[in-house]
Amino acid sequence: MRQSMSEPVRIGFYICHCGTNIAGVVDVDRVAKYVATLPNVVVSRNYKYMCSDPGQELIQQDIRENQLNRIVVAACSPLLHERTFRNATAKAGINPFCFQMVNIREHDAWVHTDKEEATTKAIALARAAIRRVPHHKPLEVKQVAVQPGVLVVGGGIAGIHAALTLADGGQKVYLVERDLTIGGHMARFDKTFPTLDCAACILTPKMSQVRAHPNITLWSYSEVVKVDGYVGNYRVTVKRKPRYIVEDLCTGCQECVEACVYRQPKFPDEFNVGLGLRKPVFLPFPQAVPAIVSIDPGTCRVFTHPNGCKQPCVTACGDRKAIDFSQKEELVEVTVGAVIVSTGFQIFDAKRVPYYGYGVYPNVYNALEVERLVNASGPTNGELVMRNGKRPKTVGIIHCVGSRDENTNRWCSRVCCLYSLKLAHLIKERTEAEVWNFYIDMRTPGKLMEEFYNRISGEGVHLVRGKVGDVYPDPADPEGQRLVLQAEDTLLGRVLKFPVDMVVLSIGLEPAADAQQVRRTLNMSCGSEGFFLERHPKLAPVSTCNDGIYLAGCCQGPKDIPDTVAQAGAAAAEAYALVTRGYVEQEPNTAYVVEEDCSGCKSCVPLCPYNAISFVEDKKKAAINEALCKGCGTCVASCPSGSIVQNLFEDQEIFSEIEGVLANE
Amino acid sequence: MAIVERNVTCPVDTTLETLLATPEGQQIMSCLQCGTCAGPCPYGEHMDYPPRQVINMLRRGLLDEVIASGSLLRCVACYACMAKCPRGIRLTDVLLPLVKEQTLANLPEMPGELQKSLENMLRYGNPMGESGRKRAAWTATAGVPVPLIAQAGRPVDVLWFVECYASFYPRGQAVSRAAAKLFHALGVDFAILGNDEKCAGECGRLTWESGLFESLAEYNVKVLAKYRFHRIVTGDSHALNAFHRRYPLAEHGWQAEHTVQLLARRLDELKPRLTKRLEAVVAYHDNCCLGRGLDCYDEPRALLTAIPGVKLVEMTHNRMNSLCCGGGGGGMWLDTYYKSKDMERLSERRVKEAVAAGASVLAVACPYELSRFEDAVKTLGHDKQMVVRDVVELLAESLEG
Amino acid sequence: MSEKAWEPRIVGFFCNWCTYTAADLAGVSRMKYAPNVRVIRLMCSGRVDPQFVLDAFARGADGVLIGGCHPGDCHYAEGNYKMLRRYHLLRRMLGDMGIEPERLRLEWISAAEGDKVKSVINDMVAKIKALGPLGLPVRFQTWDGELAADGHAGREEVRHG
Amino acid sequence: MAKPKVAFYWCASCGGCEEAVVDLAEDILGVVELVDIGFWPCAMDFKKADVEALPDQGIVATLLNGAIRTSEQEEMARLLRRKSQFLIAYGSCACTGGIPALANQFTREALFQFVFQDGPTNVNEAGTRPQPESIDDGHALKLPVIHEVVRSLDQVVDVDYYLPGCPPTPKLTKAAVAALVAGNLPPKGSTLAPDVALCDECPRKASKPTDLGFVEFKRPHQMLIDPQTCLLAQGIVCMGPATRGGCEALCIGGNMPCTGCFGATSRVRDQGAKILSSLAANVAPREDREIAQVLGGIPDPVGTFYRYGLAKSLLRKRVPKAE
Repeated sequence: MRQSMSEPVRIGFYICHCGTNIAGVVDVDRVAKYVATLPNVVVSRNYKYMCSDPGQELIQQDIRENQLNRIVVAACSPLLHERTFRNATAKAGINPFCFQMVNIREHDAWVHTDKEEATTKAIALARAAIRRVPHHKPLEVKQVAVQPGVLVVGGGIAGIHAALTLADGGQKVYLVERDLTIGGHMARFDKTFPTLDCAACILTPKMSQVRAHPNITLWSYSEVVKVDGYVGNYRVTVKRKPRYIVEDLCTGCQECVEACVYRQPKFPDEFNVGLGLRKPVFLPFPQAVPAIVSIDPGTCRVFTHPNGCKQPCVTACGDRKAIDFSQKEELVEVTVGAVIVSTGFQIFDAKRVPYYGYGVYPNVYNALEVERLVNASGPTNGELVMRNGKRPKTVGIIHCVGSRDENTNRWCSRVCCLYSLKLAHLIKERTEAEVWNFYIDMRTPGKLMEEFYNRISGEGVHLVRGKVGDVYPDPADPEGQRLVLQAEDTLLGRVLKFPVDMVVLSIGLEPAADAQQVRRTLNMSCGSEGFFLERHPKLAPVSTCNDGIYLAGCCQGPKDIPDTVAQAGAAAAEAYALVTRGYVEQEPNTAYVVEEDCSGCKSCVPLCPYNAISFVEDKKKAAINEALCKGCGTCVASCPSGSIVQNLFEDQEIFSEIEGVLANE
Repeated sequence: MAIVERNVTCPVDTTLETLLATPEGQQIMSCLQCGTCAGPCPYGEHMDYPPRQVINMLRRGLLDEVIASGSLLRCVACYACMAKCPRGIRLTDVLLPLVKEQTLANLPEMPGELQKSLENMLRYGNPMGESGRKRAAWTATAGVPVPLIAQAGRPVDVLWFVECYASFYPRGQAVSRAAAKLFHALGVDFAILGNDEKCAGECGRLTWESGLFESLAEYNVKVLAKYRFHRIVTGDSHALNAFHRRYPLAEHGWQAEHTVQLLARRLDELKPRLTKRLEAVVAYHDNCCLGRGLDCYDEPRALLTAIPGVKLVEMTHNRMNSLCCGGGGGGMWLDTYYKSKDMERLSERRVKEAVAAGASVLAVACPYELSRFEDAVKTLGHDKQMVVRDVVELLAESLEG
Repeated sequence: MSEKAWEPRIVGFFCNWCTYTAADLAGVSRMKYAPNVRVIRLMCSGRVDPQFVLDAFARGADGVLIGGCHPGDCHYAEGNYKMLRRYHLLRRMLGDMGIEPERLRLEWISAAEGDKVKSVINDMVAKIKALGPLGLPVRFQTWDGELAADGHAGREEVRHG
Repeated sequence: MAKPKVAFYWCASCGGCEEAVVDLAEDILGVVELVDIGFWPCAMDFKKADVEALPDQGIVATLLNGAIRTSEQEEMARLLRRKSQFLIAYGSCACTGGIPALANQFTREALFQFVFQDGPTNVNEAGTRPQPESIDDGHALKLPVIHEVVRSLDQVVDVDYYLPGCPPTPKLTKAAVAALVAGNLPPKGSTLAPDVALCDECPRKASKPTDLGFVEFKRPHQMLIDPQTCLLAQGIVCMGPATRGGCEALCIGGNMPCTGCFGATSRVRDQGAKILSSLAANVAPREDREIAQVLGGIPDPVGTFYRYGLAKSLLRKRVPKAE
């Protein structure tokens, strides 16, 4: 056996009760007594909370008093506490990698009910670890340098706040935004609950700061297409899509817009969710950042018309020469130490609930459209008029559209009840209409939110507990404009018909359309609903399973603006801590080729996704660059002559585990 | 949005007492009392206890009040509540029929029409009380041969389950003749059970009389198992619904589909032969069992638009939001009862929508609807401007020669 | 060992990033599933050496369950594909050796799919129960009964693979 | 002083290993000078009784070739073990079961059925099978019992050294004898061949690419094999990467792939599993259907990967179908 340690193996075994979490199902005493009978075991104990200070001290004391050189702890998942116990063993003077953890909580006590079976399983898993640890060898943690600079993907309020926080701390930030302007969904809102302050008033100054900040490089209308490398050293490729305007030369004067051959705006305006019109050359909205125009090749005559266009825009631009119809997509590369993902959400498509008539009846709107309609900078200058030009006298707001429903999205989007109340207030304020809110449960947790609910309900908004089941044109309305909302008022237990002029659908939030693509590019995980998965919901809420990649905002799950900003700050702090520390510790689970054993067959070389394995010509053997190896072990499993070894996962260690879980003792 | 789970898994002897212990019952416990079920219920406003409340009363052990109220006699088993339920609760499949069965059992006197049809089904195997020996009589005037499977002496591709209305009721027979003509035109290898067939029992199982259903289903399964065929095809959406939900199809390796599904699968062959122009504005009525029950919306529309001269229009309530004709769940035999309670006939509500949509033809794909809608068209005085036709009839009419 | 009815023994090789985490999630969610699987944690399903699978069978496993990230989602880019390819040939070889291929199962279970851990394990346990025990150690013992019992002293030193 | 005694014996084998000893040619004279041959039934007239008459450990070394598949072979193996100081498993069959162990893919009954009845050249209407004991013309006759399982030598008796190969090369044999005579032996249980895979000494090593990505596997009869290029690079399954060197790449020299007769290195528990892992991992496609198609080019994985090693493989023998 290679490098076998000469001293005899002395194992200490500890099984944790975890209160009653484990001890309630697993007979911890029996496990400890059994383990005590196994070879090499010197100490075998059970204790209430192994992860507590006294628990850790227990181990340390045993190490000192009984000359233990291997420690096995049976408790929760190693993904939770392996580090805790490694540190504890290291403090008592033995190498932290002479430790092995047995997962009898998540993988046993919590998932089984039969005590006998759970105890048998715990014994088998413990035995595997006891057989494994004699093969453990002392290993060293490696430090890898972290590059400065942070990439922030997504320029909504989350990305803006994270970028500014980092930049103010002196970090170089690259902010990538897929749209023409930063600002995200918040830029489209009118007022924000619960304080009813104007969204633009609080957001646009921050957008301007981004533009002006010397530490921030903003790449708008761009997408991250590739991320290579690892924590501290991410090589990022960003695709800059052509907007046919030279960014540095455009002054945002909009004289080209004025000069366009289309005298009047003609095309649906994306920023106003199709409720307004724009020209082919346009500024998304007055406070857009960057404050430069863009040309839409889908509508501009230069691209769409066989005979082209006289291009009066170019003339109007004159010497500034900012218009470039030949602009091509461009790739830029940058290396950063950390990445913050703040790619946001998309709204639920109300057409997926066909019986609410969205897209069928013109007087049915989704909530984002109404945000624009009540917004002073919106397509109607804040005048709430419907597509038929009329002011509604009665409005029905349906909560939970597409939410809490197995047919669509199962989750509660958290913000809809509150924004529905806000819209009810704004609609009443602007039109004095009667407003009916139909809700299932009124969910208004959080600071000042219940007060907000009280305030709005006191303003005379009708709150009906019951979800609308049918929307159809009122047969009594000769113009066919009015709609009937049929719903059970569940507090009355009666099905009622509510004729209204306008219907507002409070749609939920869902993962952005490109979430899966972003997830793959950054090697993250998703929950089953498609939002990015945090490493731990409580203990690592902005981290991901991929070190150095952090989450902020609604890409991680629906949340309101205060929570989004708080989370963005947390993500910025995590990234800042990583980048300023300057190094990361790497788990020593890398593989190495045993040179005298290797035949140089080269089978392993193409298997490494990180090109860590090379064939050394002068020796005619393979070699692994440990700095590049990430420790997956694929080459080890594939080496036909068994000449590659993975630290922490040596063949012998795993064979011992197999033996242990299957032994009949 | 579709009712994906079709097969009902709780045991056949499930009662209101044992329901909560079944998988379907566990879903009932997850009801969030949103009331989405009551909104689209066609008679919801006439119920003292709409579906949401039935659920809560069940959970609180107060169902006796619901049963005594008679609310569930107004349920027409249209799946409108179940299709929209955000928790996927099997209201129409499981809960409501059990409550309705108890409601009927506790009535001092059963509504006469319903009583009669029940007896007929038990005695004659059809609700009209016709002699079982006349079941295949319509084939004599079919114009094309309609083989009996017992006489075929070989496996056939399609076992055509004709069902009661399409066998005995004159308008239904016309639809059967049209279907036979289309099958011949397409060279479908089919046969019928003839006089051996009995009512599939859908209304029983799924709405109010489980014992009767068991005996009819058991009988039919036994008869079907004697023969070899690839698929069961029926024009009766209610029968099809019963097959999918409660007949042991998988056990016997049987498939079941609607006539319009079969025809739509072979539309490429059929289309070139639809040569006669019909010049009609057609509104298609999604019947509950085929639409919400079995998620089949596009096939009948594809067939209709294949007919030259047909312009398809949609009524306000269409597809999964369709309105029931009022015939399901025993409603077929409760018209007098509903009238006595001063409730609008649902068929009339529906015909008004078809007229409003500007239709000259109201197309259907369920044998109950022909009689119900034709009646409503006359009552409302629209018989000059609109007719009711089965999709199959329209196709046969357009068929060359 | 108790006199209880035979219960299958399944060895699980779960990748650290997806399936092992999913099993943790199943635990945190307090899902209940059959206790027959003993999980061995590896960093990647690509680390699963076919020797581990054969060794598990030879030591008495009735089934082996390998869990990795979904295709395209591997934490190490494509370790799971390497396992997928091995799995194809390994299953065929096991079949040729008279071991029902269903005894070896490869499942893609992402970190979010705690419920899939539960359903896969329950399903696999049910299927292996239907197949019955594989019991290679007992077979080896039975086979070696044909050797003469006398003479050779160092019997336990005799190597069987 | 008497010269040390050595013995040669064969069990289930083809005789090739005996030839290999003879292949030492004039060098065998050197061997004979150093040692006395105490038992070599293939070449000289010895009887079992001669061996039984020797004191225990009276033979310095026995080179035993062939697998163990009958009661007679087992009995002889035990006898020679007792009489020898060193028992050396000589050749692939003794080391790992060899070609005879491929019989472990079948039950004994299935083999009997074919060999004595169903085989196309058989005429055996009475269905006669060999009987361990029978009376013929008043004489009691005994035949060895054929075992259900074919075994390597060390699965029956304790083995001191392994000298693999089908057959072992003269060079390795000579080196082993020399070490034996000189008392210069490695630790017990060692294999007397290099512990590095064959590629190390393969003359075609340089022609192997570093980006294998199999899109097709071929068998030698399906193509004209380039005599210079690595066989794996040509899509031919070569066991070289998973097989000990020491054979001087003789098969490769004959333009045929290595079939694995030297067995795995000491670090590997199952040679077949290892080459399977390496080859499969290097298959190019990612989709199930295409992967299956490429791997379909290896129609008989057991026969290919365990040609000499089935007895010592982790699974040992095909699991018979439940009755």
